[in-house]
Amino acid sequence: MGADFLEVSLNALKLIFFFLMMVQMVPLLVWLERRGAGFIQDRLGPNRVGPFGLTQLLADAVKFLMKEEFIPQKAVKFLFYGAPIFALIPASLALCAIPFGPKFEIPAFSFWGRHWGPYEFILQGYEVGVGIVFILAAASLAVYSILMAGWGSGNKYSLLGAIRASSQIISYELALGLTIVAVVLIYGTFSLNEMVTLQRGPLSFEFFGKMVTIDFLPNWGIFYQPIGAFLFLAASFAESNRLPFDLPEGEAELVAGFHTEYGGFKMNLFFIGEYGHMIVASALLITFYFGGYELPFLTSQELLAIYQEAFGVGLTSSLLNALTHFAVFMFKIFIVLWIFIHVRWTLPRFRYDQLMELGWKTMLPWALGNLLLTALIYVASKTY
Amino acid sequence: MPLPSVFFLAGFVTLFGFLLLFVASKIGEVVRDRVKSETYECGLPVEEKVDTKISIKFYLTAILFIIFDIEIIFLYPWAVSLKEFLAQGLGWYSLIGVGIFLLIFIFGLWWEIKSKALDWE
Amino acid sequence: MVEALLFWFLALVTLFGAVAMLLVPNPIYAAMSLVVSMIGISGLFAFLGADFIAGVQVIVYAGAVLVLFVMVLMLFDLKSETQAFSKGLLSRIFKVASVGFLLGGLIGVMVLEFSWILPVFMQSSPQWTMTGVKKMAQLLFTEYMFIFQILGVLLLVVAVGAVALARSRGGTHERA
Amino acid sequence: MKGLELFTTVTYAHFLFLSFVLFALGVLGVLLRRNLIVVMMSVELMLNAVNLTFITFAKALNQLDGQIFVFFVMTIAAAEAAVGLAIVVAIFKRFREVNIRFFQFLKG
Repeated sequence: MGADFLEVSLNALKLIFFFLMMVQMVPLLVWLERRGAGFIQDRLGPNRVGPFGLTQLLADAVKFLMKEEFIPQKAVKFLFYGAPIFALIPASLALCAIPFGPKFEIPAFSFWGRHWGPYEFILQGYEVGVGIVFILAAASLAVYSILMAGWGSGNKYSLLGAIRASSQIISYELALGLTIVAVVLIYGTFSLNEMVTLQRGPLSFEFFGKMVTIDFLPNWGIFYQPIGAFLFLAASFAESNRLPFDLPEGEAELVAGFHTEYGGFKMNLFFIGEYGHMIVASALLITFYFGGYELPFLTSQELLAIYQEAFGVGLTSSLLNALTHFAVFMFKIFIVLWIFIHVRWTLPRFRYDQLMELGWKTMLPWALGNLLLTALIYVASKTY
Repeated sequence: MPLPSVFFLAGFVTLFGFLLLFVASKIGEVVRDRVKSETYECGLPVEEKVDTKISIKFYLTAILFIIFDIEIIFLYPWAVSLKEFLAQGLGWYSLIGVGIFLLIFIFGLWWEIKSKALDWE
Repeated sequence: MVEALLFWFLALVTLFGAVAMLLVPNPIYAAMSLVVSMIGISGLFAFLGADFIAGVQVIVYAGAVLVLFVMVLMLFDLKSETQAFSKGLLSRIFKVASVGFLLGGLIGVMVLEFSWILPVFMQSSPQWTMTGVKKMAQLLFTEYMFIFQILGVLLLVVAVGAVALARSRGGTHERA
Repeated sequence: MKGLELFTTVTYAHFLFLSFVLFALGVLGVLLRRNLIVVMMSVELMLNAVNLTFITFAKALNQLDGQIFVFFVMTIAAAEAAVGLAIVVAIFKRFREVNIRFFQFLKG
């Protein structure tokens, strides 16, 4: 985690910061979702508590805390309490492996009669060499919290909802995996940081021995993988159990799916996990297809040079650079999250057989075709 | 892989969730009630069934998922090193090799669709 | 020192999962403890510098195979088992003793062969692992290409066979 | 600190020892448990112990063949789990339980 005490503790604080950021984004998203629903359905949404109803979130949190803690008779206590806690882990582990900004440097300084060497921090929980594989591995653990909740509640609706949810998640994981293979093929790396680096500058690629450069477009993945980007978005809707794929909690059939028996803060933890998956999915979409934290026409090095001209070389400029890119990344994420919300209030829910058919008979073949096409064009254009 | 960081984060998250649940359980007032702690059945009396029948389809889906998942995972090392294969002049060779593998994959998928193993009625 | 701590932590997690799987009567809990063990083993793989394999370990075992186990167990609804362990004190002692004998033999061989007692250091630089994956791919798609193809055929056969088996005539569930 | 060296330095022997213990636990699971699914899980544990040995030797000998073999072993293990569980479900449908007692019905 680091060479000396300061680095270790700063890295630990960074991890905690990213986790708490995810937790804090959830009430904001809930507010956005409710206001958005109001906007889409031509009504007001929460607007009483505080300006624009923003402090509604605080009131909700307090309400969740004050709720009675109860456990149904039939529930298995360990699993019933373990599931909501475990629901937080996959999303937060995955989120911390996504780069939120470029490196920033703290130059060497002396303090307390000790010399503290120069540090280099990256705006990311931890840098994983095989980033995508790590994220896929962390995300594949999400099924367990659902199964634990469904089984631990001792309720047949919960169990049915859990089995539906896990079936759905694993079905769409295939299409997701195949689109990610195509992404990996384009970039030739597993590391998300390298992917972001590769998307810098204007769109330019080697096509049958000629270098093609298009100046008015950024070098983003979406121009290489348009079908893949769409498939990825659709599959991530299903992975995070959002409408139109929220069959696990189809009220008409299953009450509330695997969290039928949950209430109060336990429910809230599930909520955080679910929204966390949404955030991870949008961050991944941005990183794969929309240039990550980079600005479209200004690379992070150029921006750093501009800052260094204004503020001189040192901590200020590199920190400002990192924070600017952090803000850019968050802005991009919020656009994608708005798509999630907009789709939720626009499209109706599928039927379960339609859902599975879409996953296996439409998305999987399309993802396969996309991969084959990508590989063929790639190899052909590089050899001839 | 930065294992210490990963485990630190996992530990912190677990602790965070546990503490929140603990605090919530201390703050909220508790009124015990026999009916309240019954299994939720939309207000109807709880009906005990010997076994809840779950369609065999779910389990078939999981089996097929395992098989296709493995096949997809085999593609990752190839995809990541396609550039190196191209640099060595092995581009078409590796593409054809993987293409045969993918053809077997597609044949399997086609068979599953044709044999109605993936149909939900 | 940190490495040693990490190793012992991972080893304890893995062993805890394995022992719990062996001793817990409820099969669902056994499957969950095996998940813990798998995650521990994947951590050990990462410790040994095989990051990609570690990820695949979690994706395949914890994310796919054991999900299937847990789902099937839920399908059966085996809340508690009447008899989790095999009967007969004498045969049990005999079984444990023979396994102990096997383990003792293995360790004895290892202790006699001193050359493996070399310190191992954790590989954490991302560069090493990326090239590791690429080197592995080089081997896999040249030297082991045939095995790779054969595995594709095997998986096809398994897919067909599993579907056929799942649809075979049975008692409780209707024919699909 | 001389006596504590076993705990403070990690050697390849540690990994091999751990994998032996895991393998032995898997064998014990196969021998002692009666639930077919738990028996299969024990087999998975044994395969994993072997995988750990493979990775250890791959690192010790600085050869990647071991990692590739782990890949293959994982594939075989997944295939085995898929078919094995299909058989277990078939047994469950027939006998309403998944106990190794089932084997007594296999006598001709």
